[in-house]
Amino acid sequence: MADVRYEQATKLYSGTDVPAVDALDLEVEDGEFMVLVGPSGSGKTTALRMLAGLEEVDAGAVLIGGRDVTDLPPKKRDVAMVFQNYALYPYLTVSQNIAFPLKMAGVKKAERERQAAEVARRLGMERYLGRKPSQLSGGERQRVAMGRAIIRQPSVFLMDEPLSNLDAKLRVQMRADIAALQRDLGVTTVYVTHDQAEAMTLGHRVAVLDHGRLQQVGEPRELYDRPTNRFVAGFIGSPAMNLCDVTCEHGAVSFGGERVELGPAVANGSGAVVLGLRPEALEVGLEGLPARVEVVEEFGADAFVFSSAQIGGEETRLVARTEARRAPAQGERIFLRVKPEEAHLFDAETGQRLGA
Amino acid sequence: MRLRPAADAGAVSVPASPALARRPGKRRAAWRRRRLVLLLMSPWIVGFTVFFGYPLVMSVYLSFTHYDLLSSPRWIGTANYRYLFHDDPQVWTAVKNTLWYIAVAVPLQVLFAFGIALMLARARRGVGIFRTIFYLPALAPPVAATLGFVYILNPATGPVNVLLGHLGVQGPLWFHDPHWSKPALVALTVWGVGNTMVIFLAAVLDVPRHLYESAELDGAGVFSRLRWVTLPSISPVILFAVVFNVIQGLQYFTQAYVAAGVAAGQASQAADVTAVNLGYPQDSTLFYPVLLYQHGFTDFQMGYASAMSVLLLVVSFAITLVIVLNSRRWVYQAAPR
Amino acid sequence: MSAVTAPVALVRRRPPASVRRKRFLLAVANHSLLIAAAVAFLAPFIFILLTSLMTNNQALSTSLWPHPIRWSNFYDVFTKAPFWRWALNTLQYSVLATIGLVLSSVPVAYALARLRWRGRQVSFLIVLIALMLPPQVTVVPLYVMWAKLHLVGTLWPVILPNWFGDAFSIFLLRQFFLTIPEEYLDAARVDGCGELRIVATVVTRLAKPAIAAVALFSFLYTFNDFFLPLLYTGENPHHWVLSLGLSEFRSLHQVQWNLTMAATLLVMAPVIVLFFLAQRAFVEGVTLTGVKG
Amino acid sequence: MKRVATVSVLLVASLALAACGGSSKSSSSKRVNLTLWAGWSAGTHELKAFKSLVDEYNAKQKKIHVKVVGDINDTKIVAAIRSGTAPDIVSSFNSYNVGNYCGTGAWIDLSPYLKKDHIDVNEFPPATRYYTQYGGKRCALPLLADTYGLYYNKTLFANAGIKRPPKTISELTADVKKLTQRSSDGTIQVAGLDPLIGFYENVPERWSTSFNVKWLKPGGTSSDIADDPGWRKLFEWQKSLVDWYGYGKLVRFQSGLGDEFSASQAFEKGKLAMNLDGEWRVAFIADEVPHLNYGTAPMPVDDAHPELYGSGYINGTIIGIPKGKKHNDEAWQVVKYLTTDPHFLAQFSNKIRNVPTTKAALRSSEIQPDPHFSTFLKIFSNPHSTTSPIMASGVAYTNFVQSFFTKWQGSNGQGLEGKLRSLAKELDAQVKQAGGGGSAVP
Repeated sequence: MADVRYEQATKLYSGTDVPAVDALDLEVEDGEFMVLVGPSGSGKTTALRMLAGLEEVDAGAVLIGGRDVTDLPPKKRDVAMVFQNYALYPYLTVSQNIAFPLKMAGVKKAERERQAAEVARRLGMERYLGRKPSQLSGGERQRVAMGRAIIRQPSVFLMDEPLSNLDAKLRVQMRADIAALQRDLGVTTVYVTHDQAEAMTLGHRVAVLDHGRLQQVGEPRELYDRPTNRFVAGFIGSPAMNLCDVTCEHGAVSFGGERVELGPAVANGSGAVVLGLRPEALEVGLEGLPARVEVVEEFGADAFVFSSAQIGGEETRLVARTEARRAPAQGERIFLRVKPEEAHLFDAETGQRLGA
Repeated sequence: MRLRPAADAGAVSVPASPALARRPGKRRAAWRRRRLVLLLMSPWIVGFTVFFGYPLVMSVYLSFTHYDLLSSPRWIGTANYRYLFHDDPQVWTAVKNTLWYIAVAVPLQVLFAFGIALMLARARRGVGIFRTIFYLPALAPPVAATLGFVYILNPATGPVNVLLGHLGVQGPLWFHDPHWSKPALVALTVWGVGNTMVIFLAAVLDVPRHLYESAELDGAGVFSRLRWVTLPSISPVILFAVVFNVIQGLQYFTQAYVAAGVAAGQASQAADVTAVNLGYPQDSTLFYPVLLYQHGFTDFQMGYASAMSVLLLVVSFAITLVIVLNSRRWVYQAAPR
Repeated sequence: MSAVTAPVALVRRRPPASVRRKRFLLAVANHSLLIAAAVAFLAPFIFILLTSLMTNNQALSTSLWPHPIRWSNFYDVFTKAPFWRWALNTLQYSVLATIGLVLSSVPVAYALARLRWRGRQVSFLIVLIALMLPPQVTVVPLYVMWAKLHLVGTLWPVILPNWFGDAFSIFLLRQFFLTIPEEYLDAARVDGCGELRIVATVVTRLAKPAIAAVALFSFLYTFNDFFLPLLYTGENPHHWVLSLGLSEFRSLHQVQWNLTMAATLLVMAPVIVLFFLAQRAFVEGVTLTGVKG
Repeated sequence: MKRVATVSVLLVASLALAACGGSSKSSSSKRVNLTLWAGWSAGTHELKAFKSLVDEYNAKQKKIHVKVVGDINDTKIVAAIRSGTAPDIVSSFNSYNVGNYCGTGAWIDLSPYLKKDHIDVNEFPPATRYYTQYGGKRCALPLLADTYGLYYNKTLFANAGIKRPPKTISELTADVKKLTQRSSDGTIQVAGLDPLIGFYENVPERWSTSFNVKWLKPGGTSSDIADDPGWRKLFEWQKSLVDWYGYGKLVRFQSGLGDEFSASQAFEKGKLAMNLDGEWRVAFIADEVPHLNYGTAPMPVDDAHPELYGSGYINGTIIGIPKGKKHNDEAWQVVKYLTTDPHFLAQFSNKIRNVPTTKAALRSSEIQPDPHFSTFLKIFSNPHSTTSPIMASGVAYTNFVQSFFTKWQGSNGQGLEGKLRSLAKELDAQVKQAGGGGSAVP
């Protein structure tokens, strides 16, 4: 059990000028489930591999349990990792795959087998111990990979998109299993995903990365409610937040003719800002910004209304959430009203959040 | 296939930013890694130095000396090269024979391999058996295969001429006729075309089906498909086969040596059998490596043989280079690697 | 495809007769050509076999069919020449060379395929060049070197170089190692494997087909090798290998074609048996050499 | 597990083999063990004969034990000396490489030993004296000699109505034509004589004596082959006879014949009415086809040189000591015995029917008379008999001539003069090159 700390950790691939991970500062508490999320190329996997020791750290440091592991080879870091493709050795049985780290650690065969069986029982895989990976389904392989990670009782679990090769339904189920397992074991876990929904449901805290830089780290609710910049705002939440370039005058913006009063953040301020509105911050009503419905996506109780409207003279797409039973029809003309208390404001230049 | 393209290439260049200053730990880790590479590479480093680099340099040095292995090499300047280019009556014959062999055998090998591979790819039944039959000769030890061919092509009693005789045709003298000895060797080579054939077959079967299907929809006939789909798709493999077989041709020795010795059939009590039989009949199978062997290892003119080696080195290099450079024009590259 | 279940038994539609005839004729033509070629390829083996069963006089006549059939030729071969001695020498050469070649080439190929270091590309290029150049280019100084070490006349000059990495094997193994997903190696690293152990266990296990192919090729090459054994053991019949013994079989032991062909078959037999035992590894290996050459 | 076991068994086996292959010397107390390489083949009676006589020597004295290894040719000897794996004593079937052996020092100079033991080199017949030295060094001694003559099948001669063997080339040509039998389609059934160079013992120098050829111009360094009329006659006569048969017919005939040193040898099988061969064939025939009705005679000679009749080509086995061995003194004792002991030479001559090579042995009463063999003894002592030139380039010198000859006999027969000119130039360049590229060894 240990905490994890990145201190100004930097990775620069040769032949490139832009660091893949740029001076990353991040602390993961002991026992915490930390999710690294970001689009592809954001550096999240590189950051994880730096922690594992699979990627050289060019500057800064990585600490596990207060110990500087920056230059230690992977085997000396006491971490376990689950890979996207599971990396199960095709020539070993399930039991041997699970027990592989113990074998590397020089544990006796009988003891290895006992522990592997124990782990398999915990994962509900006892029946498969003698099989080869090729005889397993995707979900079963995933479990074996988990088993191989937990058998050694490492101080940190590392998971690199472990669910991305599963189908949607299985993914949701495994998500819950992983969360439960982590809760039971209480092992510090760093989990990489590009799926923000997975991040939000799994992580105690979530770190959002983009272009190698840490954008924001915090609890899922915090990221959703108070995205620290325009990128996080756009990345977290599905469908994505509506981001509109608007002009602020005297603490209020003109939203397609509607005047929306904003809070103290921009009191009396003027200039170009980005107004961020989650779909639920837009109400379909009888008055407000006129828009034309393009598509309606129904999800049981809710529906998302994709429409286009004129804002500041430009055609802008807007998504609003509504009750499914009250959803308008395609091509219908609707009016959108903003809930000012739910609006986010970002600096047009820097993208930083304005106000609290 | 490369999994992490970004991870490719040499050492990390560290920009001079203070945040990226070198740390002692990193240097230690880098040294550890270099030591690992060195350890893993050590067999090759030793092997390359001792069995390749050193002899290559020595070859060049010895080529300027007179050396019979009994007394130390004596520097004689370019005399060996003068003899090589002006006086040695056999060198030109050997060069011509070698070039003839490459020019005839390589295209035939590619054609046969390709033809058989196409027929196999199209066959519905017995592909496994046919493939085995075509591959087996490639396995036959060259000495054994050559002995077999010399017997089968014996002008008087060999089965081929006997069968031809039944058809009313007088068969050629094969390994006893300077005009037929090289074609007989080429036949032996083509018989052993199995390796190339297997590679071609795999390549032909690897051509994506949808390419044929779309070509067919575009109205391409059998030959157009061959010309515009199959050939371009497997052109890298053809290039490989050509380069590989040319290299084999440049070092063609065993079959020529054995065939000449066995066909000449001169018994061991007459003079020095080996040297006098090399190239039989009438120097028609005297290939460059055979002549090099004769000068180096029956005459033990190590200096002169080294000069021949150096020439072979230059020519091999040049030929390979010419083929590879020209190949850009006709080899289809799937994607830059 | 329609998902609707067929209400009645499905009647497969036959293509019209003309199409069927054309297809049939094409198939017949293709197969006839194949069979003709196959007969031509098999004929030498058959003639060799027939001759090996003949008497002396028959082999020197124009008859093609042995009468009477003399199986004892195969026995006589062993009394005429030290065939066992040659076979044991060949085995020694093949086994020692193959073991050394695999042991030394695997780590080199791994370093070239999977580790990142300055000079890697150049090193690989040098391997390729070594692969391209005829052995005759370096043969003279090497002979001088072995002569100075007093090892000419033994098989060591042909065995020992194999213990220092073979260019072709390194090339082939590297091509295969490149296709191993990095995650297998990363997983082993995280699970506590050092790099050397990864090479020794994970890589060798994953690359078993390639290593089998390399070992097979090495066995085949050493078994068939003639030039180098001729050079180094030519004057010492005690160390002759099969190929060398066979080449001198006729002139040295004054034997006729029937025994020579029997000996020829005996030398061919091990490789052919090996091929049938390991056909898949052979074909996969050959294919591997051609891929991305 | 099973596979591991198999592999390790193979490994152990091959290591064991490698180990036992390496060491062969088990030198015991005081007796010196020497190895002697000889050309005689294990497939013939000759090696057995030699071994039994060497064993006799081994039994006679206690100091030296000689082990004989057969089936050695010059290629092996040269390679072994260069690579340092030569035995203590070597012998070669012929003198072709003496220029090389003496010139390079590959075989040590025996003159000091001869002097020390007061052996007069004139005890050896002149031809053998010539071909055992080069450049002032006598690096070899003769160990029985070979002479070449004509073997003829008396039965076939009688059938063709020929009374005696031919004495001149024109008689030979006429007899060949009479003796040759062909089948209806022109295939040769029995050849009067196979004149193709490269066939059995047919090499240029063995035919050359009959044409009174000169190898070298006065001074002894440059080739006379282009200017000497004897060579021209030889080439032209041989080519005309080949063309009479038809080159292709002859090759076809020849490729159906048995091997020279097998029981299917063509003369022994009656497929050749005449054959140029060495004296040893007498013993082979006695061994393999004792009832063959045949005769031996000197080779027919050029009609313009009837005085040559009775001569022939001489060469022979030579023996010497390779450079860089430890027991040279003991080796010399063996060489001395094998080359000068009259009893040994006579006995060995009787067994393999080679010509004894000391005057004492030639006169020895131990020599068993044999009418076939005595022909060769006469040829050996004929003053017109010749041998090959001893050149620095060794066997490569005569190989060049043979290689030229084989091309000539298959050619259209045109432009001999020019071809011989370039051959002479090539031979001279070769000698120069062999001497070190810069200076020809005199």
